Formats: sequence, structure tokens, C-alpha cells
Amino acid sequence: MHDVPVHHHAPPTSFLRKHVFSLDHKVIGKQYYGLALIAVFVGMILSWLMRIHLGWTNLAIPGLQLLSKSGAPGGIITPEYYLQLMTMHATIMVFFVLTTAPFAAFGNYFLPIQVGAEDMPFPHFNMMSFWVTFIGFVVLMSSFFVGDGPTLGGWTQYAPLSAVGAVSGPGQGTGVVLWATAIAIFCIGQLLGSLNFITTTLDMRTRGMSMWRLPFSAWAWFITSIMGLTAFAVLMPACILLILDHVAGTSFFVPGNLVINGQIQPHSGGSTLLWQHLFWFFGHPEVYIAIVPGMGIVSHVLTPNLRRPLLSHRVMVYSMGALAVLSYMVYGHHMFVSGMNPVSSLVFSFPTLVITIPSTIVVLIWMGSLYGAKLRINSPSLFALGFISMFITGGISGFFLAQPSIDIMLHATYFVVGHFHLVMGVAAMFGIFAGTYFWFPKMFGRMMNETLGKIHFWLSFVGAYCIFMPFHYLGIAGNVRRYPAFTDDYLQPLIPLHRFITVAAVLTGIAQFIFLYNLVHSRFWGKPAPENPWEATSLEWSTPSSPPPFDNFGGKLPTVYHDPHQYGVEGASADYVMQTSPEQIKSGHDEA
Amino acid sequence: MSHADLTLEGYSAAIMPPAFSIPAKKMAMWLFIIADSATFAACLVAYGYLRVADAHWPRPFHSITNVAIMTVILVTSSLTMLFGIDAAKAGDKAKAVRWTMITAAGGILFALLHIREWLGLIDEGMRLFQNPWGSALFGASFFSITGLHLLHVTGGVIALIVVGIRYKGGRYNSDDLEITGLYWHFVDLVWMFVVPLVYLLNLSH
Amino acid sequence: MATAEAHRSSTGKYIVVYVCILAIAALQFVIAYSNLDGSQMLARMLVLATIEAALAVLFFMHLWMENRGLLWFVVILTGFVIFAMQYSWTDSFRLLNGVPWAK
Amino acid sequence: MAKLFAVTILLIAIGSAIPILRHTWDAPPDISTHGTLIDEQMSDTMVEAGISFLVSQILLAFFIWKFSSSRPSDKIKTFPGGAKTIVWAAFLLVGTEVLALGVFGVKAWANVYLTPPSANALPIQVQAEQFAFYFRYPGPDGTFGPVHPEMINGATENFFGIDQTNDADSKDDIVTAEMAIPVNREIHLLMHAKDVGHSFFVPELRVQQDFVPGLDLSVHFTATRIGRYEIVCTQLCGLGHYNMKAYLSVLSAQNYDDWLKKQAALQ
Repeated sequence: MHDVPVHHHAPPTSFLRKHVFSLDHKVIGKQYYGLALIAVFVGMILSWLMRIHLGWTNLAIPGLQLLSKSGAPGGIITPEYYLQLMTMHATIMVFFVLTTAPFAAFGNYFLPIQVGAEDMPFPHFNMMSFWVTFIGFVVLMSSFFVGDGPTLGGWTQYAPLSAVGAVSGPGQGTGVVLWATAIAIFCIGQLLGSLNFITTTLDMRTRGMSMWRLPFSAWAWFITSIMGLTAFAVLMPACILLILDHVAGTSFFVPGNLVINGQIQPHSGGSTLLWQHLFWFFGHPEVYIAIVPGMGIVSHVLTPNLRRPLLSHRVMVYSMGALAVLSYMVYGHHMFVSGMNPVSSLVFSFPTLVITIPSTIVVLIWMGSLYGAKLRINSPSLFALGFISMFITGGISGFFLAQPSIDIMLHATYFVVGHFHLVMGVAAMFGIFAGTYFWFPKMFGRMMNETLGKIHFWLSFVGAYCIFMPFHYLGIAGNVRRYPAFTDDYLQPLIPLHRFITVAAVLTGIAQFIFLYNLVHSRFWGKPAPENPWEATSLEWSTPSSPPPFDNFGGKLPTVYHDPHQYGVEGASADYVMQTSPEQIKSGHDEA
Repeated sequence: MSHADLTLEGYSAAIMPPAFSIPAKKMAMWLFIIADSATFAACLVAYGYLRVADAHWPRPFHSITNVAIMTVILVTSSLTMLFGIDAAKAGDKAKAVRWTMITAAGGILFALLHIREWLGLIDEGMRLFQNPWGSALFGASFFSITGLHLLHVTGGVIALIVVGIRYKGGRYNSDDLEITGLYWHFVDLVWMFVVPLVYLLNLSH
Repeated sequence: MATAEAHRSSTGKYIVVYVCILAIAALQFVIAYSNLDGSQMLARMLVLATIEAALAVLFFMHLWMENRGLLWFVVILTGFVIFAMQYSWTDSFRLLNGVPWAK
Repeated sequence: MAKLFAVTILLIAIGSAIPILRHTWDAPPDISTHGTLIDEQMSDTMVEAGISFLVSQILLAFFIWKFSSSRPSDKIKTFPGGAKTIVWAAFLLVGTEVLALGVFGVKAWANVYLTPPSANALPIQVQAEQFAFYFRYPGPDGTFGPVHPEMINGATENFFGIDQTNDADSKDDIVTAEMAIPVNREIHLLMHAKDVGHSFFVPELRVQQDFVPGLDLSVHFTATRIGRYEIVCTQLCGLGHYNMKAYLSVLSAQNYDDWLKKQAALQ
């Protein structure tokens, strides 16, 4: 190997620098992962509470009164507490799980390694990015314990419900301010992270690592960070304006002459649609911020398990790029019946439908690459294949929601809930799981338990379909979302279906504890991992040890000779050729 | 020397040349500028949206003198920043520091004039939530947009002074000065949009 | 790194750009006192501000002298994002006519 | 394992399609004139989405089944035509299919939102508040009186803030908590939000429109079947959101007139 030695900082020795305020991207990645893990279990338990309430409205949940005496007297969830739990579930999941885990956690850990760098260019920013995000999480969680609880306005916080203050409901005073503060802080964290990701990809690539030699996951993180850079930069001022409406008496999002609780509100001149425009301008890219890293991880996990490269590296990357571009042009499809100009609805409808094309290309590339492959079945590949199945199912319900005319029937029903849970919730979670099982050996030097992994997969896969497929039927029947109880006559026949979903959700949730057990157990007592357990080619499998040393490559930077996914290469000495292998090969499969 | 320093000094034997042939720090500043433009654009779009929707938007500004002086000061400080960077590139450290400090002084002057203007408006009864001339949103949008800009100016002045001193002490080099300059020019650039949109369109006739 | 000589000549260029920017700014102030209606004035203001900003970006911030790739990256990304934000205007105009019954 | 996985995907795909094919949980039957277009659009989309869903899931299952059991000596094969075929297929098949849906969908949307109500449509005002709907009928003079927000008072049941002593137009206005409309007569529904955002959703009527505070919108529709239906709120409006509803009675012309007279007497 023709590795070039570089001088490097000595690894830190103090506990604080090593584990808490670490500048090492690997530690920061693990910290993000830990945060996401805590957040996802909190979010999941909140969803349990909601589901149980929806199935059996008057069932007392023992101990819940300890969390909120007024919200759950005697353990029975009140309607407003249901909405507060729902808002927190959504906020936690969207921001602190689906953004942090696939993007910030894995991206931090593996992006620098995959481009062949010692670290990110701005380790201090990186550390700040995590701790700022952490503070955001703490601020958000604190709203459970402050005043009359967290906000009940939904994660979209539509004004004026969110902007007029405590008069509009429990948690709408302090709760909203804390919510908006947490999100604004979160935005700063992700901006810092995005800055680092982009500069890492552009400027830190090791010798021979051209842009087209970056693996899919690195490309996905790169594209995601460009979206993050601009989307979070818009949400932040929007949140600040919302806070101003609360604490400084401005009326950016509140029109005049509102009579709430018998009092005319002092606000005037603002616009509720303005909040929706600003929020969704961030909100739609956010959906892709959650899912594009998943697509990258799945491609990255699939290739070693297919023992062949995907049909086309470039088409895949261009498709992800196209999704990123389109994500800014379609945000209005969240607002078809919200009172937006009806002509705009049509204008937004077409780019939304066009999104089908890159999405289809991505799926077909995966499927076409499955054709004639030598598929290996293991926990990561199962989750990656599960991702594809979920992504197809969730994506196809987008056909309906992209059309304003059909949206008249389906807007704000469980159809929407089913759609986004499958496509950006469960699919993204499957991406996270695939990444976890795949990279765990590299991150901790130990293998995760395969049997438990497979059990976890089966329960999650079947469970997720049992939960979210019926959501579509509920939606078609007109079941409105964000209802803590179903009092309408026409919803009565649907309650048995809700109970079925609740049972499925509780069981699927329990299955996640298998994953948690597997994670913790394998961390300490797992089988020691071989150097390259998946016989993969990208740079993270060329580090001298697992986990990689402080400077990733042991004082030397690797040199890259090949495209990232060289499997089943004809005439090569083995079935696969590492990116760092100087072996001359005939690049057979990839046009890149 | 860390990996990051390698990219900064264009030491390219071990790594690929940076994508746009600029050091990582400069790239980061450009990325920050892109993000910040999105932030300001969102604020200005929000302001425009609310202003258009109100047929009786107040136009209370009588005089352009103050804002004209502020504009000249800010644009001039951009020019002095450039002189400082040029001197630094040419190796004339003392001159570079001098020009940087003059730039910072321009920033401080701008901020002081701005605060004086704010105090004047507050004196006339303008608040975030009300003003004597009409739509309450006038004060809200004026204070939040110019406030955000003022925050940027303040941050910029602090950055200029810190970087200037550290450059003098040898901890930072001319590139760092140039990157700080990029930020300073951006603050200037935002002002170029704030002036016509927030001030000139609200001028009383 | 450019030489000192190159910088001496760039000083002249900076001053030219500086004067141009101030001249355009002055033009804006003049327009502000004209009797144009709102949208006409706004259009002129925005065009002039964009020219000013372009001058600042290209010459003060040296984007013109950088790698062309950076120019395209910055201009296309920023331009696209800001452009994509402009969807909301139609709703703003609708607010003028859609006044609540109360008024 | 792979074969089991393939079978699972297959079973899930087929199992998911059965309730749709058997119409186990269907949208309530349409009672509006404009709803036919929406329903047609819905069923066209369902056919296309259903076919895409089944084909792709079955293909995924089939590939997983077929290509998971190769021996080490096997050579990998490439999908015929490679990525190029896929890109063309995506553009031509899916792209045109979905865009066609979009184009046809314009008609259904325009029919509701881009055509003005006819001149003789019956105007009815609806005001949404936390957590109730109130309706106002113009009375014999056919005009609504102005609304004074400061006069809104729940205790005196002046939900709209009508000044019935001074405003001539308001004197004969009829305010109700339940909505009644004559069958086969176009309704022009004028929507106003008193406090926060709400929505007006009648699944049978194929109408869903948010109330936007500060922006008074309107929708128009014609109901074709006599009956009693529920109006529900779909825009999160606070703690009582789930309980915010009203009834819509579609009555024969005669019954509607009687109802209106009865309501007028109650004012």
C-alpha cells in the first residue's frame, strides 16, 4: 500500500474529552446514536399510550397519573393529554430520531471514514452540533414537566392555535415556547452538522477518492446535508417568529378579530397561511432528510449482500439528487385543502407526481440488481429488503395524496398517517436497523446476535404491516386523524380495526426490546467481529481495527483505487476488491 | 498538524484536491452564507407577504439621511476590509491589522447609529407589538429583520476584533482574515436588500 | 497566493466596484422619492439590489476569481432555494380580498 | 429463510389487497353532484396503485426467492438492458401513468374549486369555533348582516356577533347549530373561523375545506340524497377537536322550508 503518513493529534486522555465533549467524530456519532435510541424508545412508548387510548378509551394505564396528574387522572388519558402525547411523539420521532439516527449518527461515524479522512474538518463544530441537539432534546422533554404540559398543537404547530398562547388550550403557552425553542436549537445543531458533512465530502477525500468513488451512503449523507443546510435555515427564523408571537406580542401568524374563550385577541394583521408556507418549506425537505440517508444506507448494505454492484451508481445518485431538488418544489401538497390558493394546489400537484419517477428508478435499480445476484440473507440484508418493501408500499399511497382532488377525501385522515409512517417512519427505521446490524461490528468490534436480529426483523416486518396497512383502510373510510376518541357515528364500525392495530402496535413495540437487548448484550458479550464480516469493499472495512483507532487509519491515510462497490469482478483474485486494493481489475459492472 | 490543516494548506499528496480549490474553512463560510441567505430570505419573504396583504401598511420614515449614512459606512467598511485582506496577502501585517480594526470601527459606528435610530423609533412609540402609524406588524417586522441584521453586525465586529488580534499574534493567517472578510461582506450584502425593502419602500412622501 | 503587485491593481478595481455600489444605492434613494406605484418601485428596487449584491459577491467576496464550480454551486443553490420560497405570494394577495366578514 | 421471506411478502401483498377488493372499509356513498369525478379519480388511482403495488411486491418476493440460493460458483447475471432500461421504464410507464392521473385529476379539482357557484346558489354562512359549528341563513331578505366580533357572546347565544337591533340586514338572519339544506339545490357555503383553524368535512358530500382565520373562503356543492350526515372537524383545533361536529340534514324542498320557518320562529 502506498499510504501517506500524516501527523495527527494525540488521542485525548481525560474522561471529559474522551467520552463527553469529545471531538472525535466516532464518539459524536455514537452519542447521536445514543440520543436517537433514547428518543425512539420515548417516542415509541408515547405511541403505545396513544394506541391503547384509541383502542380502549377508558382504560386506566397504571402509573400514568404520576407523569401528569391533570393529563391522566387515575391513569386515564384526557383528550388534551392525548394530543400532547401525540405532538411529542411526532416531534421526537421526526426530529430526534429520523433526522439524528440515519443522518447525524451514522453520518458522523462513517462519512469521514468512508471518504478516507482522519476526522471532520471542524471537530469543535461537530461537538457543538451534538450538544446543541442534546440541549434541544432536553428543552423539548422539559415541557412534560413545566406548566400545563407540552403543546397539543401537533408537530406542524398550525397557527393561530400555536401562536395565541395559553388561551387556546393546555400547553399552548409555555409548551409551545419550549417546543419552538427546542426546534430552533435543533436547527442550529443540524446546520453545524450539515456544514461539517458537506466540507468533509468536498474537501477531505483521501487520495484517489473522486466524488464518483464515494459509496452510496456517503452520497446520501452529502445530498441530505445540502438539504439540511437550507431547510433548517428556514425553520429556525419561523420558530423565532412564533416565539415572538408568544412572548413579545407580535402577530406574524395571527390575524385580527379572533375571539377565543370569549375574548377578542389583541393580535392583528398576521397570516396563518404564512406559518404553513414557512413550515412546509422546511417540512417537505425534512421528509427527504429522513429518508434519503436510509436509501443510501440500504444501497450500501445491499451491495455486499448481493455480491454485485447495483446496476448503476450514477443513476442512483442522480435519483437521490432529483429527490432533493423536487423536495423544495412540492411542499404545497401538504396544504391542498388548507385554504391555499386552489390554483397553487394544481401547481404543486405536478412536481409531487413527478417525484414518483426518481423514486421508481431507485426502487427498480434495487430490484434490477437483485436479478441475477447472489443474495445473502442476514439481519442487515433482511432489513434492507424490508426497507424496499415498505418504501414501495408507502410510496404508492403517495399516488393518491399527490392529487388535490383525491386529497379532498383523504386529507387529515389515517390514510395520510399510514402513508408517512410507512414511507418515512418505518422505512427509515428499517434503514437505521439495517445500518445498525451492518455497522455494529465496526463500531464496537463485536457481532450482533444473528438469531435475535432475525426474530427482531420478522416481528418488526409483519408487525409494521399489521399496524400501518389498516391505517389506509381507516383513511379511505374517512377516519380523521388526531382524534383522541371516536364519537362520530360513522367511525363506530372502525373501532375494532383500531383495536387490532393497537394490539399489533404493542406487540411490535415489545419486539423492539429484543433489539435493545441485542444491542446492549452484543456490545459487551458479543462474538468478536472479524475484520471484514460482510466482505465489503468500502473504506470503513480498511481501518486497522474495529472500532477504528482515534485517527481512523492508524496514522496513514489510505489510497483509493476502485469504485466503491466492486463485487463479483471477473478476473480478480477474490469475489470482491477492496477500494484500497491496488490490484488491477477490469471494471466490469459500473460505468462510474 | 491535523488532517484539516492539510486541506487548509493545500497539501494534496495525501488527499484529493478540494472540490472547489478552496480550503475547507472558506468552503464552510460559503456554506454558512448560503444557509444564512435562506434565513434572511425567509424573513424578507415573510415581511413582504404580510406587507402585501395589508392595504394600509404604514410608511412612517421621513428622512433617509440616517439610513444613507449607515449604508455608506457599511459599504465603506467592506472596502476597508478588502484593503486589510490585500495587505495581509502582501505580508504587511501592521497595515492589515490597522485596516481590520478600521473595519471593525465602521461596524461599531454602524451599530451605534442603528441603535440610535431604534431608540428614536421606540421614543416615537414603536414597539414589537404596536406602533403609532398603523399595522402592528410594521414594528414587528422592522425590529426582527433589522434586529437579525444588527445581530450579524455585532457578531461580525466581535469576529473582526478577535481574528484581527489573533492574526496580529500569529495564531491566524491571512486566509482566516479573508474568511472573516467574506462574512463581513455578506452582512453588507444583506443590508443592500434590507435598505430598499424595509426602509425605502416605507418612506412617507 | 497572488503577488503584492497584483493587489495594488486590485485596489483600483475595488474602488470602482465600491463607487458603483454606492451609485446604485443612491439611485435607489432617488427612486424612493419618485411617484411610482408600489409594485413598480419594488421591482426596480429589487433589480438594483440584486445588481449591488452581485457586484459584492463577485468582486468583494472574490467569487469571480474563484473556481467557476464554486460560483455555480453558490449561485444555483442559493438562487434555487430563494426562488422556491416564492410560491406563497398568491396567498398574500388573496388576503387583500378575502377580508373577514367582520371588516 | 429467503423463501420464507418471499412468501411473507407475497402473503402481505395479497392480504393487503383483499379488503380493498372486497370494499370492506369503503368510503361512504357519494351524495353530491361533484363527487362522481372525485370517486372516479379515486378508483382509477386505486387501480393503478394497486397494480403497481402488487406487481412490485410480487417481483420483489420472486427475486428474493430466486436469487438467494445461488452457489459460490455461479456467475452473477445482469438485468437485461441494465440501468438504461429501468430509467426508460420509469419515465415512460410510471411517469406517463402518474402524470395522466394528475391531468385527469385537474378536472375533478377544477370542478370544485375553480368554477364559481351559480347565481341562484343558496348562501349559507358557517362559523367554526372551538368546538362547534354554527350556521347562519340570510332569512327572507337574502342578505347577511355584518358581523361584530366584539359582540360575540356565547351566554346570550350571539355566536356570530350580530347586532339585531341596529342592523337591518341582520334582523331576519337565522342562526342554527345544525345545518339543513334542500336537496338538489346548489349551496354556497361561506366559511369563517372565529378563533383558530378548523375544517369542514362531510365524507358523504366529498367536501373538505379548512377554515382559515383571517381569510373567508367558500365552497359550493349540491347534495342529491335526502338524509342526515355528520360534519366533522379535521384540522386540529384544540382539546375538544374530536368532539367538534354538527349534523347536516339534507331535506326535501318542502321540509327545508318548514325547517327554516321553525328555526326563524325560535330566534
